[in-house]
Amino acid sequence: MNLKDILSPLYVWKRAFEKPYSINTLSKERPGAARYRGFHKNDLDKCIGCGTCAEICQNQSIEMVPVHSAKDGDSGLRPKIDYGRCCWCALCVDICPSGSLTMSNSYIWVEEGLDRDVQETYCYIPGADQKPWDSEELGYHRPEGYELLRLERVPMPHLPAEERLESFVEMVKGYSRELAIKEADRCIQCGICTATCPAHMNIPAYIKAIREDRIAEGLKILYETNPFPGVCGRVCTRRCEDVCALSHRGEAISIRWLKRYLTDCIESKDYQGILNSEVVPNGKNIAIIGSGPGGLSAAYYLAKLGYRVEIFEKNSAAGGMLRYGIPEYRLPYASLDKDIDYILSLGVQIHYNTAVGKQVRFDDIYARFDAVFISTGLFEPFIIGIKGEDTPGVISGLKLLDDVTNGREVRLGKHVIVVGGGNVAMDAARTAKRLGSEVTVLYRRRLEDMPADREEIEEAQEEKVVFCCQAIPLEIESTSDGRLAMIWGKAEMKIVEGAKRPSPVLIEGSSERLVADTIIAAIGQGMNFSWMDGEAFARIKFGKWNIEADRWGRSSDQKVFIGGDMFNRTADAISAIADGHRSARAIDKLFNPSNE
Amino acid sequence: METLYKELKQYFDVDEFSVQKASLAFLRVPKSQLVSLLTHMKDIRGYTHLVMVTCVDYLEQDSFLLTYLLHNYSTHCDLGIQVSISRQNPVMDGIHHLWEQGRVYQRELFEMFGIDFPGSPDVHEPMILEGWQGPPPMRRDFDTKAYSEATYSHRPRDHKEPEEYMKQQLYPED
Amino acid sequence: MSDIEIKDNPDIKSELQTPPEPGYSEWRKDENTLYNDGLPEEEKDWFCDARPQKARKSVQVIENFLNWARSQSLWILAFGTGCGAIELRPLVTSRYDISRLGMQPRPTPRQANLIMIGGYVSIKTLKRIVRSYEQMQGPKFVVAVCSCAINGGMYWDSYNTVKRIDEYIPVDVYVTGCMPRPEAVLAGFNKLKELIKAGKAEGQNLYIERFDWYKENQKKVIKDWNMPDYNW
Amino acid sequence: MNLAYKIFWAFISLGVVTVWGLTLNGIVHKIFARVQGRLGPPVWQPFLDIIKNNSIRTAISHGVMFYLGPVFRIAGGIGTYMFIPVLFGSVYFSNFSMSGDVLLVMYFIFFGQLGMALGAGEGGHPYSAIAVSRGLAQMTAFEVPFALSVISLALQYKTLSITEIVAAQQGSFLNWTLFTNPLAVIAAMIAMLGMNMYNPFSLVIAPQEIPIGPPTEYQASFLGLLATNRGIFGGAKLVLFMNLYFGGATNLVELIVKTFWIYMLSVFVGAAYPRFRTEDSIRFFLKYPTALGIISVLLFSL
Repeated sequence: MNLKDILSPLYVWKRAFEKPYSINTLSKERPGAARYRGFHKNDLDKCIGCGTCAEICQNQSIEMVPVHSAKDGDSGLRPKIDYGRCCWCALCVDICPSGSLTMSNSYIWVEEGLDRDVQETYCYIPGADQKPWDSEELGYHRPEGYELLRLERVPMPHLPAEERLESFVEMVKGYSRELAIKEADRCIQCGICTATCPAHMNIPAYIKAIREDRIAEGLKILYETNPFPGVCGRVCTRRCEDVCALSHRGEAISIRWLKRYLTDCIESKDYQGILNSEVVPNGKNIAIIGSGPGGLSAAYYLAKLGYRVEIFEKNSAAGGMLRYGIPEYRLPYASLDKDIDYILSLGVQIHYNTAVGKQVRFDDIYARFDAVFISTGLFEPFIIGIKGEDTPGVISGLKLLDDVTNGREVRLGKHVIVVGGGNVAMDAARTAKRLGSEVTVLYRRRLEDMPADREEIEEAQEEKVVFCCQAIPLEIESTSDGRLAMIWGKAEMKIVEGAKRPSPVLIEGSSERLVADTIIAAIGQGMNFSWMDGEAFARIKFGKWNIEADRWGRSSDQKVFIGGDMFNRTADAISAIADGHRSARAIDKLFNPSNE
Repeated sequence: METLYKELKQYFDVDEFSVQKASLAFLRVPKSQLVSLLTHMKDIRGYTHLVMVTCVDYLEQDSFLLTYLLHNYSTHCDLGIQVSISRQNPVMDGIHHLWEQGRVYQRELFEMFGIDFPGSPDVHEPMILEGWQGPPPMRRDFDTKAYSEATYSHRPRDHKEPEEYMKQQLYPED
Repeated sequence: MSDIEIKDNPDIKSELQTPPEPGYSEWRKDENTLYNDGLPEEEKDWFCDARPQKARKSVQVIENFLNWARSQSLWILAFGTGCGAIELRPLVTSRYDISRLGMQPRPTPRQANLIMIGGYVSIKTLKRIVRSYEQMQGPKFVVAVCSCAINGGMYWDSYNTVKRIDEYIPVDVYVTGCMPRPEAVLAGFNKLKELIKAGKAEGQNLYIERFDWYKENQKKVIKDWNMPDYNW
Repeated sequence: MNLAYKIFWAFISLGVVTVWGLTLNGIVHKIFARVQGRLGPPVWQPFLDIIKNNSIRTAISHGVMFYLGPVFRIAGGIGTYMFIPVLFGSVYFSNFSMSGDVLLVMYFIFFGQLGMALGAGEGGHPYSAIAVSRGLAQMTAFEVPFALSVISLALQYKTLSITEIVAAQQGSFLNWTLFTNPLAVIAAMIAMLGMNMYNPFSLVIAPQEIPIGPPTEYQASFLGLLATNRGIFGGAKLVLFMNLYFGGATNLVELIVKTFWIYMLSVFVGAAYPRFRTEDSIRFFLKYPTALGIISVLLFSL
């Protein structure tokens, strides 16, 4: 011990003359760092109420509570956060599929506790309940490049455009087991899609089944609500994917392809064993007019309930629009037959080539059966309504597709014009392309307004179909060399009061001319009422366009039910299937009011 | 480590030898030979430090796996000696005579897993869980969430699953 | 959808559904005596068995002045009860220097006015908290920080921590956070000072008023009750 | 001056020294805080604490001796102060100074500590007992150099009256004991470090180890009384040291300046050094300061 050791501690005194370390926090609050994880903020408009935040929360501090009513793609629920549970780990922010949940950099929240239930005061719905930090810019947001979700879809193997033009071979190859599990693994199991699906298929459940490789169970789940999984796995309009929670920041789950994967995995001979549908006949007879997806789906569920079902089909094969309206490269007949065969295997009788009104009278059917389900679909093409439309060489899209299906010879010529922008127009255009023609599509509005599937349009473009948009057909005239000339005018888009989308208005004086061998009109189709006569129909109320019915498909006559395209406005397969299922239950209710 | 295992093999029924890294290995020994092996390790092999005693509950195999982790200060090697004991009759010989701190581990194991160490001082005294009346909480068949919900008061939760809520709202009849 | 599912464990459930023991108010012999049933027979004489009485306030003007003095001189019981206690260290050290507010850590409950519950409270800690709280001389205040003290926080499904501390002692001010930053704790202390000045921080009398209820709750979770019912 | 008048002025001066002692406490806390890089509590914090402690609504007593402990303590403080002439030459601030009062004062310094020891022991808390035994051991140790220093002074000035000791130092500052008898002053100042219980001799109240020391069981107005005594007793000690070694004071300003700087010695050391253990501090007091005291006694007795 020397003097230095004794004196050196006194060195500390120099600090007394320096500035103190203390910070002046007592007068004003210090903001958190720019990326501080403070109290939550939620953009209520962006939020879709998928509940993923509540699901990932390790402390169960988030609960979903109703804020407004549910609509498609938005459950109306919003997260309510309990700050008696939260540990600010920000997993909820990181995983939020819509990116609406963020954090402010506020961190001070003090409540007195003696005279109230503090557990209630420390809960709030970010966004809905006003809080001082709602307007704060800074705070934790999910950093760029850091992603808990997998936003990219597992790519689906396709045939290249050149190859697929050569034949009607199915162009989508389907997922392998690895790819399907990988894709199913992206699903966050929120179930937002279930409400949007017309058939309300239990999508999260069967995706979970795929992920866990329980194929048979997945098929069972599919058949609960949809007897056409093979078909829907290929050509469904998949509105579920439009509302998929993942689609807000990335690509939606390929729900359609996953469904297809499930049915592809199982051979049709194994269906009976897996689905195990023991039918106990109950002695009631049901007639179904039309063997489209609506009719067959009703037949399936009725047959499962023990009804004896007879179907009257005017064509020589079942499937309706599925068979005659969808080209083979999208829906191979083998897969369609696989689904139909299973339905027919339940003992459903089908009378081919039996058109009601011609071969059989509706009144007889009405008298013979306990209930009738009508789903004849829309097979009457709309006309464009221009001069020269009745010229030979102008055909409808449906006719083209029908001819191709029936194997009739079709001569389209070198150049084909397709008028319209819907799925039928795309199918017609691409079918024509496969038959070796050059195809131009005329459409009244812009490309982005086309009602056809985006995917269809893109694939058509890949196949070198020419799109000519904002083109209003004016006249069709024959040319001297026996070809057809389409006169059309340029349109401009005008926003009209009250209309949902801008409407095309012809630019006066503009007139162009396009020569083709065949013109295909595919601007939609309507219903054919011609066969509906007789006593039974006299008792049924008709509306302006179709038979009046409630949402269960019950017409004004309690024995008659309708469904399919002639009933719903969406006119797609899955809606028809949903109608069939719904009406089947309504019919069952008629005989067993206590059920349900 | 390999040579150590080979040497030990001559005297004890050790098996399931696994090397995690150059200085860490695990081996399994029958219940009856554990104390003698530990004594051997401590007195002859230089593994003088008892790092910890832990337990894993293998509910499916109906057994507890005890791990005694030893450290050798001269070679800086760790050796985990594992012993599997029955879940139905969880009794083990104490090692408090070898290492004084073994007492604490044994008390903890008794409290958390219900493994008895006859003769270990204070082994039945409560240590962390004063006044605990339920089954040993670290056993896997003890459901901590259910216990917590029944014992303590939580704020009532009113959580709605989006799927069911949308069904209620949009298509209640279907 | 939930991955965490309540397992059906009939053993535990039947065990837990045993009828509740009679409430504290039913046990007591008369109005003014404590039951002190947890104490061994020979120790019963060591402790006072009179029930605590509500403290009287003085005249309003004087009381206001005294409340101001109390708010300017808060002595904290330096008892780290959970992870939130770590935030007390920066508060008393140079950077935040809580002594500016007239607050200082006090190592003995007898001299402290303020107990800070720093987060999760296990049963073993709860026993010490109750004991310390009762040894403090009134008016005494409780500040509970962290989520855990409000509704269980991270320990929401733990078997050995209480979920809400206000069932066991009256809490004047809560600060949420996991853990709250020192500024947030400071805000909590400032709020407490306001409450004291406004004469609202009467947790001590509330505790006496609802004594039976608090005791019942405490004894429900503290199974080995081996201390006097009120720690004078 | 009649007795009533004297008592009246004694109380006035008691009030002054209480306020000054507490203010000094506040200032010292502020200085400590600055050395530690903090801003520190306001200077009036000790007053607030006393008001707060006296406003506590409940108080626990452990018996008569427990109750009397703080009373003894403050009696010791007041007793010490009452026999010290505060201002030299002032009729108002001379308290009850008389011949031989230095012995009385030394007795009272001890008296307070003993009273505290009895009261704290009654509290029944083990920490009190530990702290009291440590405190008494340390006090016995620092009392040796202090007593030697006072004996040296008595030999030097041939008197046991503080007033006379102060009177002998008047004239020039070179007449202060500090310069006439430096060894005794050094021994006494080191003893004062122990008396004020700042570091390195703070083991009596070691806050984390034996919480707060003897008053660990004291609360409410008991604690308020003890805190008041810190003002009185602290002030009295400073005035005593000023009188004995630094020439006393003739007016209040001089008193304030001198006592402040005397106190600053404790602070200067206390802010810098860590704490001694009991045996270390006893060994320390019985070594260097005691040796210095003995030498100074020998010098003046020859």
